[in-house]
Amino acid sequence: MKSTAILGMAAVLLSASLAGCGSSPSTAPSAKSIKDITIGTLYAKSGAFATSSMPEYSGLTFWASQINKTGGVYVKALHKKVPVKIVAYNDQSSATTATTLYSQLITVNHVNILVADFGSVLTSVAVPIAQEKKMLLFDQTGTGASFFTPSNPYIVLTSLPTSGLWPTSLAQYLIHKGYSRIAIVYATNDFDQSQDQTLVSKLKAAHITPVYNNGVPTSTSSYSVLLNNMSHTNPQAVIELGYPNNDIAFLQALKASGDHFNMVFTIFPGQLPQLFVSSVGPSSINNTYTYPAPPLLTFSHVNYGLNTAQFDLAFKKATGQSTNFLSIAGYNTGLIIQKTLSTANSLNQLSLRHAVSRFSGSLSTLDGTFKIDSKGAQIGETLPVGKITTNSKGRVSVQFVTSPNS
Amino acid sequence: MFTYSLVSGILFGIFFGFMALGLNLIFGVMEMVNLAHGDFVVLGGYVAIMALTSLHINPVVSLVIALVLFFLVGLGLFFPLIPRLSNSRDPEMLSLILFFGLSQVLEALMVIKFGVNPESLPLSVFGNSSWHFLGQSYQIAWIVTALVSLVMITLTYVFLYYTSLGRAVRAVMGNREEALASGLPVKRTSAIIFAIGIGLAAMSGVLSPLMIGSLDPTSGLGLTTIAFAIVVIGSLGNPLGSVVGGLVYGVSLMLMQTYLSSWSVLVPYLLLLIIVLVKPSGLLGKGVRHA
Amino acid sequence: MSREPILIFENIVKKFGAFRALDGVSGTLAPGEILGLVGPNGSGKTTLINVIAGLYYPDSGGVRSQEQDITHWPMHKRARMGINRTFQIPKPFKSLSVEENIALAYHYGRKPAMSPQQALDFVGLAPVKNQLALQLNSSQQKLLDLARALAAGPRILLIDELAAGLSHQELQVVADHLQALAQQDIALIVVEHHLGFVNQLTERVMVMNAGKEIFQGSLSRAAQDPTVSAVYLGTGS
Amino acid sequence: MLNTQLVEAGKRQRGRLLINGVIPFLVLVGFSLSPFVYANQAILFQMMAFMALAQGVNLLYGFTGYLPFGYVGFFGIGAYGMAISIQLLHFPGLLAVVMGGLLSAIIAIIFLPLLRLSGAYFAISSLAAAEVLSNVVSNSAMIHITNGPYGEQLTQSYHPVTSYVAMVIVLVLTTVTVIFIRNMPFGRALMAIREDPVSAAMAGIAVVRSRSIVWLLSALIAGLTGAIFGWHLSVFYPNTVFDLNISILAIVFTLFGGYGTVTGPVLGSIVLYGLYNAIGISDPQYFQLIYGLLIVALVLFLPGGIISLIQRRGNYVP
Repeated sequence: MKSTAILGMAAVLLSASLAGCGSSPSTAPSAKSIKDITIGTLYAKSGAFATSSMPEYSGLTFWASQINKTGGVYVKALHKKVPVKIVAYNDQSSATTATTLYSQLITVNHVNILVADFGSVLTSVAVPIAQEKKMLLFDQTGTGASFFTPSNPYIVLTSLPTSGLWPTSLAQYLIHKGYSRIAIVYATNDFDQSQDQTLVSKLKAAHITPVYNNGVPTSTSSYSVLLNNMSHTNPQAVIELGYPNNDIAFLQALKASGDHFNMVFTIFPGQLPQLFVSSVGPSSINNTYTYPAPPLLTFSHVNYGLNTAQFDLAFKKATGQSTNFLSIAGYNTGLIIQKTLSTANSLNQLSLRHAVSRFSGSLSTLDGTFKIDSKGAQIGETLPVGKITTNSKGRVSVQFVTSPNS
Repeated sequence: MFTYSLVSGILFGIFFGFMALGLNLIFGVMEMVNLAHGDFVVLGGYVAIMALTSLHINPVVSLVIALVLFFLVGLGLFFPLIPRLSNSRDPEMLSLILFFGLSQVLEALMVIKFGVNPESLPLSVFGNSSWHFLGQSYQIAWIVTALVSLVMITLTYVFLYYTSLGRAVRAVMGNREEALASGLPVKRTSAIIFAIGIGLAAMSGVLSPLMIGSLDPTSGLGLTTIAFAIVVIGSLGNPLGSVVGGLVYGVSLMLMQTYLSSWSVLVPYLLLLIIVLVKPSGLLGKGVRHA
Repeated sequence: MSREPILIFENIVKKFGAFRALDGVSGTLAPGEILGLVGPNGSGKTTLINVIAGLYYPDSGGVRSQEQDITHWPMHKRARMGINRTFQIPKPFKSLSVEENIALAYHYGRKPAMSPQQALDFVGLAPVKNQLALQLNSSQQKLLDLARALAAGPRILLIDELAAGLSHQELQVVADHLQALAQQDIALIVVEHHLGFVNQLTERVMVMNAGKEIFQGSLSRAAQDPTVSAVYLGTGS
Repeated sequence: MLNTQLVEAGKRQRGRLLINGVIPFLVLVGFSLSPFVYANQAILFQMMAFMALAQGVNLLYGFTGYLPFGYVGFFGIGAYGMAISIQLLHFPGLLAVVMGGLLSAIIAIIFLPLLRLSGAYFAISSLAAAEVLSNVVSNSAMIHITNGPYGEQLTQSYHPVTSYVAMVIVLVLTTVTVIFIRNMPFGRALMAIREDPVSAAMAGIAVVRSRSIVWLLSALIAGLTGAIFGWHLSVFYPNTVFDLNISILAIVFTLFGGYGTVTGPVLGSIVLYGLYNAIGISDPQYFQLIYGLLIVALVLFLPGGIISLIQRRGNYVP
């Protein structure tokens, strides 16, 4: 019976391919026998989030190599320093793939610490898995407000405030300047649309109705006609809320159109200035406004880890890459983990979470003050508004128009 | 606002008509849908971007480079793949799958070679002047693109209607069996048209960053769908049909961006579905099943 | 011919764009009757068959059979009421075996009908019944079309150019077969180029030209008809 | 003589049924037991989901010749139908999954006219239809129903074990359905339609109705799979469940294994999804390159997939 042979072959292949997927399970090692602290995370080497995910991952691995040079991270539960090992997989910006990989990190690799990939989309699938497997998720930049619920203690946002809070200072500034004609175009995704909602409601509270407020698909790459439509409303301020690709396309179209407005605002030049300088040229972001993030935003008072200038130097030396916000965010995640391990009395995930709450508010890193609320969402860091100045060589500097410490 | 949308819709439309031209020719002559069409467009875009950034070659020159280079690529792909397919039992379906595979291969190669970040050409590549028309000003890059597109569409038209090779092509488009029976060199004609189709796709790709903003390795499939919609809206095998299809697409897109911006991404898909479902007889031709 | 007709088609008009493939054709067919449909290429013979079988719906005019207006019935419903056909270019299910081809029609077609084995024996394909249809030569494929139609239990059988490519001996066999079918009260319309073959089968013919019927009656009288000889016999075979 | 033949044929038939029965049994046992030996349920779960989708593609393409590039549209609608049932109607998870499947079938009824198209027209139009669905679901105009771009959070209904079991059941049912269709006259009729719709109609087969049944069935399979998939994730954005790569992988798995059989999609999903997890994770572009080349090679040399290597010598493969 040839066919039974085929079926047998199929069965063998099934088991073989499963075996290929990972080793057989073993029980989680007890705290005493731990030789190293494994940190499991994902990065996106391709796809929509690669631009942001890769530097963030570099920041985290940079932190790990730094700490391993000093003999490892101090783990209070073990009363000793233990080397850090990063276990990481490429999720290709696909949330579907990320699901299997988060699960792999928890169930097969049995990592001690779970760190999410960049952004809300890739973080989202980790939230229920982490909660179900009772693993504390170190969420670096997944700012979706819905991740944070009182019933879920297994998440901590390390870097940014939830996206709905971002436009607070922007709205303040617009109202303060007395702009009454404001045009907003936003990409219709979670991240940008929630900002648009906040911004519009804050403006409405000050009796300002935007003269133009339209959503465009996130895949939009040509803004010329949209820009022309906006300029017909004679706006004083033009706000574009998008992902980096949207901001680039928007600024390109703006440059080509020759239009001029009192104020132009985009989100990502403040986080990824080098990307914008190389893709749209220094002149197109000159005099525009943004949310300046570290390293454009530096904090004078740093009580934990490297400060911005030190990080800039050391990171460049170690990786050859220049610093941007996301590499700082990745490094900052490492610092939070470091502090957590040195505070927690055991490696139990809930006691890690309690440790985070204990030092919340007292930690100041190059990313600002680390402070979370009871749901694990970040409230310490805020995003000020700044005006970008570039010189012809591509050096970017920022002049704050709202207080960075508000 | 309406004038600006309309005029830029027309400029876009002419370009998209050109972008769809290669797909149209190959479909018309060989009854095969080149699902990798959009990937060749993207490759043309990368040729222009690389030529400009590393060799400082103006896109106008890249137009010629892309056409010639990908004409040769087309020839190189034709002989190992297509004759074998034409002899198979279901050439239409198998070619669709084959080109789908080719499209995946090209996308993977582009990711390996160029990375995943979107790349673009500066809109000021043809200078910073602009064209004033009916009280609005339009970017010179758009005007150049539309003009080049018009010239290429016209040349293709002249080729098809006023050269002997072109007449052979039209004979094959009309009826492949009869053309074979009457001793026309169908295989050679198909090879040349295939190569021209790929070459034109890459050539339109050179200009594409100026019209659609930026390109990345995954842009191909979307462009193929747009091109297919345009070909279906216009008529098979007729370069002027591509212009009609392109204009319908371009103007609809721009009006949608102006009046219902959050739905604008649906334009090519809705146009395609409306055409194939509501008016299948007139514009669909071979696509209708008899059963 | 006093029997009730089993098929009536009236004033059939079928246009393809501006071209009128059928331009008002009418006729009737009684059970057991064989009607020869002749005419030059492009005169509309196959189009008429297609309208009767339901591949095309006419732009105007109607088709009736067994007390029903079937003008807009889908093909499979007609097949199930007993209208079946063969094709000019045979259309077997190529990747199925000869037997499976016929068995399908037997399963889904009208009852009573010839069993697959009877149909195979009738057309003489029994020796190759386990071969795939694509392995048959083209005249075998035509016979397969016929066997498949028979297994679907036809009362009206439309035969589209069965003779082309058959040898003289094969022709004789086929003609005998078709006459045997007529004996069983099946009504046949036989589209044919080969007038000798038509002559063997039937006396009653309908001659078409440019989408119109130009003659209806016996074949021998058709030969003497001036219009027919001008457009068809004069220029045709 | 005839009698012995019939007996022989009867034996053969029973033998074939037995072999056919082995496949869903292996699937059932394999996926029920493997969580006990292999801890990463998520990989097992997704392999099942892709296997079910590949069978859905197999039904449609293998038996009717329609290649659905937009198959993911039904998957996404299933996930959203499930989510809406939970969020707005407060249905329990399993009932919500059924609702997802049904919604998907309803959408399939709306898109029935697509079956008037053939070949590339159908393939690309189905892609367009999926894009339309995805964009309608994610548009802010739908925010009160689908939560628009914000996606769905069903953490209150998250239940990985139940959803895993549900996926096993749907996969087994799907496999059994394909076996039934393949071995019933209906399956033969579908192949006849695929070969030649006109002849099929003349054989008395209701062409439009048969195709429509398969279309609805395959939409139901994708809808149920999408619904369970969404339930298993419990947090998803429109892009997650309308990701075109889901269609592409399901099609590739089917073509690779061999369409028109029961074993082909099973084998294709196991081998290629396994390969994907072995090499795809670290260097996904190489995986894409490999399967792209595989498809080109298959079309040129082995259009029936790897199964046809075995069928070629006249062997019966379920």
